[in-house]
Amino acid sequence: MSAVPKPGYHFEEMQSMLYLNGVTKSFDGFKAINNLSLDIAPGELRAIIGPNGAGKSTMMDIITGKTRPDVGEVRFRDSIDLTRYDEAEIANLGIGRKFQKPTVIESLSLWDNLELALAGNRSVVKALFHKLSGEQRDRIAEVIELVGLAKRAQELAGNLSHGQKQWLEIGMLIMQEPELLLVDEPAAGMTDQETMETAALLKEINRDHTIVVVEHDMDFIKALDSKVTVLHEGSVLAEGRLEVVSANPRVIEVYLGR
Amino acid sequence: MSKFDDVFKQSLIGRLLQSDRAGTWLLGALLALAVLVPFFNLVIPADSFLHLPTYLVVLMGKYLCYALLALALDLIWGYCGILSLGHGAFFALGGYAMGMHLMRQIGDRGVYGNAELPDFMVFLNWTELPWYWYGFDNFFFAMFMVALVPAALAFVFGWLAFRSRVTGVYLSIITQAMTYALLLAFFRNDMGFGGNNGLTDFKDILGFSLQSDGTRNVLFVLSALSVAGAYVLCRAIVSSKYGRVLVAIRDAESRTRFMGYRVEHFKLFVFVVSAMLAGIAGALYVPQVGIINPGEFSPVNSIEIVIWVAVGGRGTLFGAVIGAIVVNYAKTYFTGAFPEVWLFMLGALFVISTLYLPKGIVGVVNQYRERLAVKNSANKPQELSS
Amino acid sequence: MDNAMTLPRYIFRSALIVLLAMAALAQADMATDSVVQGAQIESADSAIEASAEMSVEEVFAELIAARSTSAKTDTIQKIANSDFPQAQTVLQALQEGELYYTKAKPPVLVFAVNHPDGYSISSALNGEDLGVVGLRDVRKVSINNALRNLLRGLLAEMALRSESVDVRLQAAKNLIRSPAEEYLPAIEKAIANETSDKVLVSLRLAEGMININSDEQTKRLAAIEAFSDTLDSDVMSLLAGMQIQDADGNYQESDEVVRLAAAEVLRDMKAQAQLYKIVENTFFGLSLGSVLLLTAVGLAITFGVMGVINMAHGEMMMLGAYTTYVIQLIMPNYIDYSIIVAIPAAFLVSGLVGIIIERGIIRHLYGRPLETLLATFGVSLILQQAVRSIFSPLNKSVTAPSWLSGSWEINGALSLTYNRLYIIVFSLVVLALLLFVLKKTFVGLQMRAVTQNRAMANSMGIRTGWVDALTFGLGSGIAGIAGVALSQLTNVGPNLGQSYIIDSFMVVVFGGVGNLFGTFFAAMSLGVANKFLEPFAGAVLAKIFVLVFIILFIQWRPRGLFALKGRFVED
Amino acid sequence: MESRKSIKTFAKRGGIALAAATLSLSASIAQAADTIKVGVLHSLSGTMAISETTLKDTVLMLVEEQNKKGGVLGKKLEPVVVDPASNWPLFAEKTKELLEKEKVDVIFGCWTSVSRKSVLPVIEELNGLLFYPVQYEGEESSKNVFYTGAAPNQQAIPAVDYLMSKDGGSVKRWVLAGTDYVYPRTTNKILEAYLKSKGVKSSDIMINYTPFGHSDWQTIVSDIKKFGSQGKKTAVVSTINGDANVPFYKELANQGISAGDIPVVAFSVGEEELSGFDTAPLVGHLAAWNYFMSAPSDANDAFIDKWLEFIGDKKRVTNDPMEATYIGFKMWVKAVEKAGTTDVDKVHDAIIGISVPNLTGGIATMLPNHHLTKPVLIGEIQDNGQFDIVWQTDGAVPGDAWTDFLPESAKLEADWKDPKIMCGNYNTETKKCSGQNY
Repeated sequence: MSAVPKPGYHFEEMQSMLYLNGVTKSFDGFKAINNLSLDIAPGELRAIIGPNGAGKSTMMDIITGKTRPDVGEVRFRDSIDLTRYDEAEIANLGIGRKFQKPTVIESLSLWDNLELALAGNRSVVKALFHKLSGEQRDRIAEVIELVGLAKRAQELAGNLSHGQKQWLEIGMLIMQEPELLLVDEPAAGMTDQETMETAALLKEINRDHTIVVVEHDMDFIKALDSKVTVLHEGSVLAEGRLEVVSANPRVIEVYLGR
Repeated sequence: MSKFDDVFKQSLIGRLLQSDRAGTWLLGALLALAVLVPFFNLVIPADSFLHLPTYLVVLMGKYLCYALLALALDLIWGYCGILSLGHGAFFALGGYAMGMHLMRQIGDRGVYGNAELPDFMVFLNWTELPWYWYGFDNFFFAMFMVALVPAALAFVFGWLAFRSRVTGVYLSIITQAMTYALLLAFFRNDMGFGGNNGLTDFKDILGFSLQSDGTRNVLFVLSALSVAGAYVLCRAIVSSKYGRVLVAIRDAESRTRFMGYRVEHFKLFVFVVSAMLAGIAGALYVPQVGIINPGEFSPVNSIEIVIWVAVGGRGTLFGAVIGAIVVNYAKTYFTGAFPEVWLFMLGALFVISTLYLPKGIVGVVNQYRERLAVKNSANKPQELSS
Repeated sequence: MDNAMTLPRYIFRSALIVLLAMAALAQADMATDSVVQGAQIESADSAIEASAEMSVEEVFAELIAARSTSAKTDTIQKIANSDFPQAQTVLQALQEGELYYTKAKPPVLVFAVNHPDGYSISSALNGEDLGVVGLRDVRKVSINNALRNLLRGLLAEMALRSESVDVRLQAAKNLIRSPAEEYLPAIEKAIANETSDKVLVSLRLAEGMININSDEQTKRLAAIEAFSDTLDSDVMSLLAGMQIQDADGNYQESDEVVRLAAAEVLRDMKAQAQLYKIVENTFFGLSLGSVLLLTAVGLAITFGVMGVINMAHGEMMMLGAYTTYVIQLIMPNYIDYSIIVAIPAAFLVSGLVGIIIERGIIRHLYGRPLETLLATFGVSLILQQAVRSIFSPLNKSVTAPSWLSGSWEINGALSLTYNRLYIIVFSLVVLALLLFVLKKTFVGLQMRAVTQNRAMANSMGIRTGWVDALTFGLGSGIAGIAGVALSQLTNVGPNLGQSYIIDSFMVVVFGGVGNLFGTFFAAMSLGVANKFLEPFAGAVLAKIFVLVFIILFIQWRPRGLFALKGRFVED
Repeated sequence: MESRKSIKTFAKRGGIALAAATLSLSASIAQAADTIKVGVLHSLSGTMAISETTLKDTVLMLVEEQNKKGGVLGKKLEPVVVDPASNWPLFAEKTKELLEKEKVDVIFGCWTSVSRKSVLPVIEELNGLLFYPVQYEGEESSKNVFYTGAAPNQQAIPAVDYLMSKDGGSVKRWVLAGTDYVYPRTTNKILEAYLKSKGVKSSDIMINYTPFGHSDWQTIVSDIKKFGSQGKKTAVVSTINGDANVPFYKELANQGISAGDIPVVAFSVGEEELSGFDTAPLVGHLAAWNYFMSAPSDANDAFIDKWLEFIGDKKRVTNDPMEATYIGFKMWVKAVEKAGTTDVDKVHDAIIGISVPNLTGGIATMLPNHHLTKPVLIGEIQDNGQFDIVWQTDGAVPGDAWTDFLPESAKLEADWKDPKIMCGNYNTETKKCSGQNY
């Protein structure tokens, strides 16, 4: 595991939770990310929108260590250079990621899914002789309540509906107790009603987590009522409150216009 | 009574088997065999029709070794999604370690009466024992090597492969390359492992003649107990949190990474454990069949192991054991009964089982049991509590 | 795939062109039009004084009676030196093992050629047809290698008078290999009025091979002089022989001057030979590579493109090989063309079987690649047993068409065998065709569409099921074609597939699954690597090294040589 | 309630399993029959099926013929065919099955040395009887095995003698090419020692080993070509096994090496293998066997006719291992009749010294070392897939279990008749048998 000490939430000493500067990544000549800069303040809830291929997922990949940028710096909590770590380390540093298409461990029960996500030592030996403590149980119960799946705790995750999987995955993120959550299109394939519930859920979580949400769904963004960044062709096109951004002619042209 | 009963229930095995009917069956059967087979073979007089001929003892012993091997594979394939097409290599290495010990046991009773060198070295004009044969005259060293050699290979191989995230077919194919390379290497007489003939003409182990029925039965019992032990071990592993991490890796590897688990470490550990089990299986196998040769490395053998597991039912442990025994029994029976056309039947068996029993034999049984359960639950629900 | 392709395509094209050129050259070299000789030699004055005191019948009787090698030797000499009209044909027949004698009393010398129910025989005296006899009704006039060499010389001497340049050339070459004093006059006469330079060179060598043993130093030095511009292995062998020292240090060649002269010539012969050795090795490597390519390219479709771990791939090749065998059975009199017919036939047979397998089994297993492994493994067992039951477990003999046998002698040190040459070209042609089908045809388009996004393709109204079957059929069919090529190199038997399946998988994986150019480069590089390792490491170790190399390479490039790049790979 | 249940079910299930096991086992017990059972242990599938299937048919033919004559000791012979599937451990398993379950009185089987080696412990423990019909590397003589194929001194050494002779082309330089397994290794060791004893310099011997089924011979053949062009007559002694031969000869032909230039004498290429070749380019290459289909003898003609009729295919051929099987079978029948029983020990004592006519017009005698006396024939390959016998030893050569050309085994001798020795590996120096029971 990484040597970096796990901090409490001393937001005030920290300028930015996540800081991207001049990041570029290209695949076979095609620039997925082009000189992208982004600054997420501690405790912030940030929505990122942009048409397909704007580089949203690639950005996520870079932050979580799945992809290395060609150039540019990616800093976590001011000091930590994320490009030097891999997924597992970054996760342990306190960055949780929810995938675009919900990925839960289908052949395990909801409870097990959450238990695996439960923050704590990730070593092989610990896993072999692991026993749940009382408060850990409570914690799991609490979260499963939070995502509203308590009744189905013992069912296989595979049996959940699309939307429920999304929630379970969010629940798993919370179990990891990250400081920063990257949430990729949580509302995809949800009914309007589910979408609203999800928005509420995220705002709830935002109380003590920093969150970056990527989403197309405008109603959802509205519901979040947060600062919005518009990506286009791998770089920031506009940034600000939704109403401001949506007034921006370029934005309208490349995105909202469609 | 009930006091002892509680003790049993508290014991690790008891706890493990609570939720594992099949496991209880299996262990019961294995222990029963461990008692009965020697009884029917040694105690019952040879002329009685209840007498169990020795060749069947050996045959069943062999099946159990295969069962152990299948168990080892199911642990990594069924629960961690690592499809090794080279598991025969670990089996063979364990076998060779044991074979080398048995070879040294022959001592000066070889045809050339050379105390130092095995016969095949003598008539190929080897003058002295190669260094890697040192120590194998010591039983405990040899047993140590039985587990260590496969483990070491698995560690190096796994460390490389998992670190650089070689997965899926790529992994399968390079495991195949591994066993193929070893096959070619062991075929070379210059390697000093007896080339194509391998190691054979074994005499005795720890002073007991390998030909005697007594030794045969002991080996059989050992095999049965090893399978039982291995089963309990694997069950313990897969029902721990670690086991669930394995499943997580199998179902959603990158998710598991993003949860902060060092996937490569988890894979490596289980891979090494599995290799050790395979090695032990090989070590038990050799004294019972009386020969170990490079043929065991052949990729086809490794593929067959996969087939045993698939036929039995992947990811159930129990199924691996069933599959190994069923397929090998089928093989023994067909090759005897229909020598001309048995390959048709075996081939058909594989095709059909993949098409119609995707979950293997165990899967079918479970479906049947579920249907039964549903029916029962209608009239007497309390039965289900067990 | 496309963006990683431009360079490979360029190299591949140029390689193809070069090889085609080589092949063309080979052809040209073979078909030298025969220069008709100016001065015809009338047989009368060339014929050496015949030992006319014996009649043909007597000599033939003597030949039949002769048992020991020496006895046979001088009877043969008699025939050769006689002016019997039959002399040449009889010796020819003897050389080719077609000279038999009947069990009748007295036995009759006959020519016998194979026939379904034994031999059809004709009199050696007057060539009259004596009908067909059983296998054991006639006995062969047996000869051994010593006699074969003698006959080669005698016949060559006669052949020197032939009209055709090729025949004369062959004769001269044969004389080089079995030199003997008594041919000298004939050779010198031939040199005197030979018109073709190629023949002349060989004749001079032949002359040299004889003169080298004369007792006049000048002649011998002249001979060595004649050797200076050849790399002929027999000449080298002879010169090397001179240099050999016996136990107490004196050389085989007593004459110091001659020996040194020989040593000189030998030295730069060897130097050149070294050079050609490298060329040869590369050729060997490429040809091994092309075999790998052929065996792998079909798998690159079924496994690489469709993701079916196709353990029955080897058996598809086996079917192709057996098809070749069957075709030859059907058209025994047109062996030379049978291969041409076999190629499409094999493609159809294997392709059809492939389609059946796909429709019957694999169709139900998409998305479960590992299950396909088990099912196809079962299929491979069934197919093996099937051919075993139909054709018996014995290997079948597939005759090599004449245009595929022999080798293209560039010079004494370097000669490229035709079958290898053709297989290299053939493998490249197959690859090219395959690429054309996949890239340029509508079917190919559909295939790629389906393999890349099944759902999308489906919604666009492509009949995915049909396309799957076709794709698998294509892959299998190509495996069948590979089988035709293999039938020219190795056993046609039930185990044929087994021995190639693993290598094929290695090649595909090494090259990068789903990328035909990867397969191409993997095959060629592995082939060449193997061949350059072999001289030092030996065949077995070389193979092991290559395998280990692949394992390590995959660590470095987990998706092979030409992995599909981009973020879509992961998903 | 729960707690009691667990152990109960445990016991209960154990019990049931126990019962099931008992039944399944006691079911499979064989009962004796009033026929004489003949076990046939040849691979019918896998890599060795190519060679071994024929021998299975041969045994079946001989059994059928014997039964027409009224069987042996008034009993009919009953063949029991099993398929060890070219899988060596399976050979041991099947032997156990034949001896313990089927209770056969004799086994004809095995081809490869390794299969014989894996059968050996079993057949000795259960005191069975195996007739092994294939030429092999020697260095063995088991009480329970009779070796009706050639020992090295009955094949390799005479072949070399021939090549050294004037008729053979007085060869001075030798390539010993073989597949890398025990038979070629041993044979080549023996030949190397023998050649050196004949004054051949080691610089004139090239030894090369290749893996099983080696298919790419380009490099090796071109090396042979180079080795052959050093001014001395060169020959290749090939112990290349089965599948590797076709590509080897094809490569020879394609690189223009004719029998005239560098003859190849093979010990594993017989009529059967040739039937899988395109023989045209091989004409003149040699093979050394103790039998050729072309051998001019009435016994042979009769045998061939019987075979062709039995197999119902005019194109099939006969070969040396078939003759060895034939001799072995005849000897066993004769011995059983002499002993008046199929009891292994009695048959064993009876069979030593028994003579039966072989198919090449000579007599084969079973020696006390369980090997045969055999003539050695050198044949040249003909374009019709037959061999033309160009040389043969005058009289039969006695098979030697322990070669005299390897220091360690020169000391040993096998004698199962002489009561003072009565073992397979009597050390003439220490004057005793080694611990090995064979």
